[in-house]
Amino acid sequence: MTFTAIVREPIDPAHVLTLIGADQDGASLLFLGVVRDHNDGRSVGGVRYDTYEEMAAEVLSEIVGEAARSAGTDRIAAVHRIGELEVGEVSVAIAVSSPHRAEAYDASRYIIEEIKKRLPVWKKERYSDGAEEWVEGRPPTAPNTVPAPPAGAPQADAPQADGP
Amino acid sequence: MTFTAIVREPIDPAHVLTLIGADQDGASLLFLGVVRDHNDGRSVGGVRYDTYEEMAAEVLSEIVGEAARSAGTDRIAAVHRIGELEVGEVSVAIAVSSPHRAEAYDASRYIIEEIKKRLPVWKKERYSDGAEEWVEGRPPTAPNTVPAPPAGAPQADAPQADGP
Amino acid sequence: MYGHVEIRTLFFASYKELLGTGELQVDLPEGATVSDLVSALRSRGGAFTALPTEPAVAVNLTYTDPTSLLSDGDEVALIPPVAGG
Amino acid sequence: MYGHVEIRTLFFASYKELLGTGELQVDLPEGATVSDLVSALRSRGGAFTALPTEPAVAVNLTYTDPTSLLSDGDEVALIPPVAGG
Repeated sequence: MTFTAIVREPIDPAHVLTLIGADQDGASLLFLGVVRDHNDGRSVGGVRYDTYEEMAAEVLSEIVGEAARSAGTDRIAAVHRIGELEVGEVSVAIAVSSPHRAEAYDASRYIIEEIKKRLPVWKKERYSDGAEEWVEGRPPTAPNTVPAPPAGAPQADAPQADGP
Repeated sequence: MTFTAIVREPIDPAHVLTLIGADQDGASLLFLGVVRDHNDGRSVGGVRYDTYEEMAAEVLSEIVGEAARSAGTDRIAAVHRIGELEVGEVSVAIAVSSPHRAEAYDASRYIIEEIKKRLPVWKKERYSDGAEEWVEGRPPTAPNTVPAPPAGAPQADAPQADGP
Repeated sequence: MYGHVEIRTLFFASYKELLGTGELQVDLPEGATVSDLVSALRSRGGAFTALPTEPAVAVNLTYTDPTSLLSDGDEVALIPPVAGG
Repeated sequence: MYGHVEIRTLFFASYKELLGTGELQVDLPEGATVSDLVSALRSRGGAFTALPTEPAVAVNLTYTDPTSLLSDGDEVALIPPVAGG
């Protein structure tokens, strides 16, 4: 069973790992997006994530479902935190386990790339000089242009240069 | 500082995660290799890993050093367990953090692939019918045919700090 | 209500800050599209004119085309460029 | 010892089981290569003939070519196909 959640409390990576794994799985992969202390050359003190929560829950669940079908594993958990976060805190955790490692890497990467394309979440950075600014995001991918998830074969998505 | 170790005790994934991460890092990735309950259609009850320990320590450190230089991060920890392992136990843990996620994924994948090519570790599977067999491995890659680590990323100063 | 649709319109993040509100009820003639809703909003003047002419839009939690017809009671969200992860 | 090199030879995993030992001291003439060591081992007969003619070899912890010269006191390991991870 896949697990997805939009949460306000801190994410415990060890707990997210407990949501996956099965006796047939030889590989587990945990991705953590973390608030870093800089962006575009500015010193970041913290961030605030806003969301359209009902929709984000739906979209996250869709993304994970696509990855699960493509990778052939339903041992996937994805959690995105919203609210105020300090540097070093986890904003997103994605855990995948599968019999072989290639599928775990592919599914993990697919999920984080799609989150950055489609999840209705916005980030406001707080800089060390006290200023705050919405991070320039990307126009979300409309449904009719959402690329199909990689069919069967390992997916090679272009690495994105933005964000974690 | 990178960290590498060949260990006999159980690996604690949460502890391995604490060995990486820095304020400039926006992405952390933890790979776990886990003993699975089947291989080549046979039901596996457990495995025993043997190693040439002094050499494995050297080779693991080399592999991690290559990944560090290529990915431009020295926040990497890699631990391989040897001895008797049950199904579900972690045989290898690889943790990488970096400012952006692409480098963490690349370094993580590089390290596990190279471990499977070169680390002097051998696995004997114990099947549910009581039989035991060495897993057919691959001829290790000789040094003059070791492929260069993926080029492109900035070179990092990656001091080695190999653990016990 | 015949001949009209009432749309619950939601604004988030920079759009919400721009407009000073996160939600508006908007009345439109029956047959109105997503695009018509955006035009109606922009024609209010003031900060509303700073909305994009073709923002990303979700109708009832799903990204939707500007040409989509709206139905009475739809929840329509204008979605600024996203920055999750 | 002039004219001879003494090699500490290590066996692991399936090789160790095959030979019934994990370590042998092997005396070879000066100028002997990795390949000569393997030939000397295989010429012992019995289980030793089951060793590959060109196994992977590490000299002093580093994978090494069959043509490499051996020095007195070298530690040479015959490395079966690896299966870590």
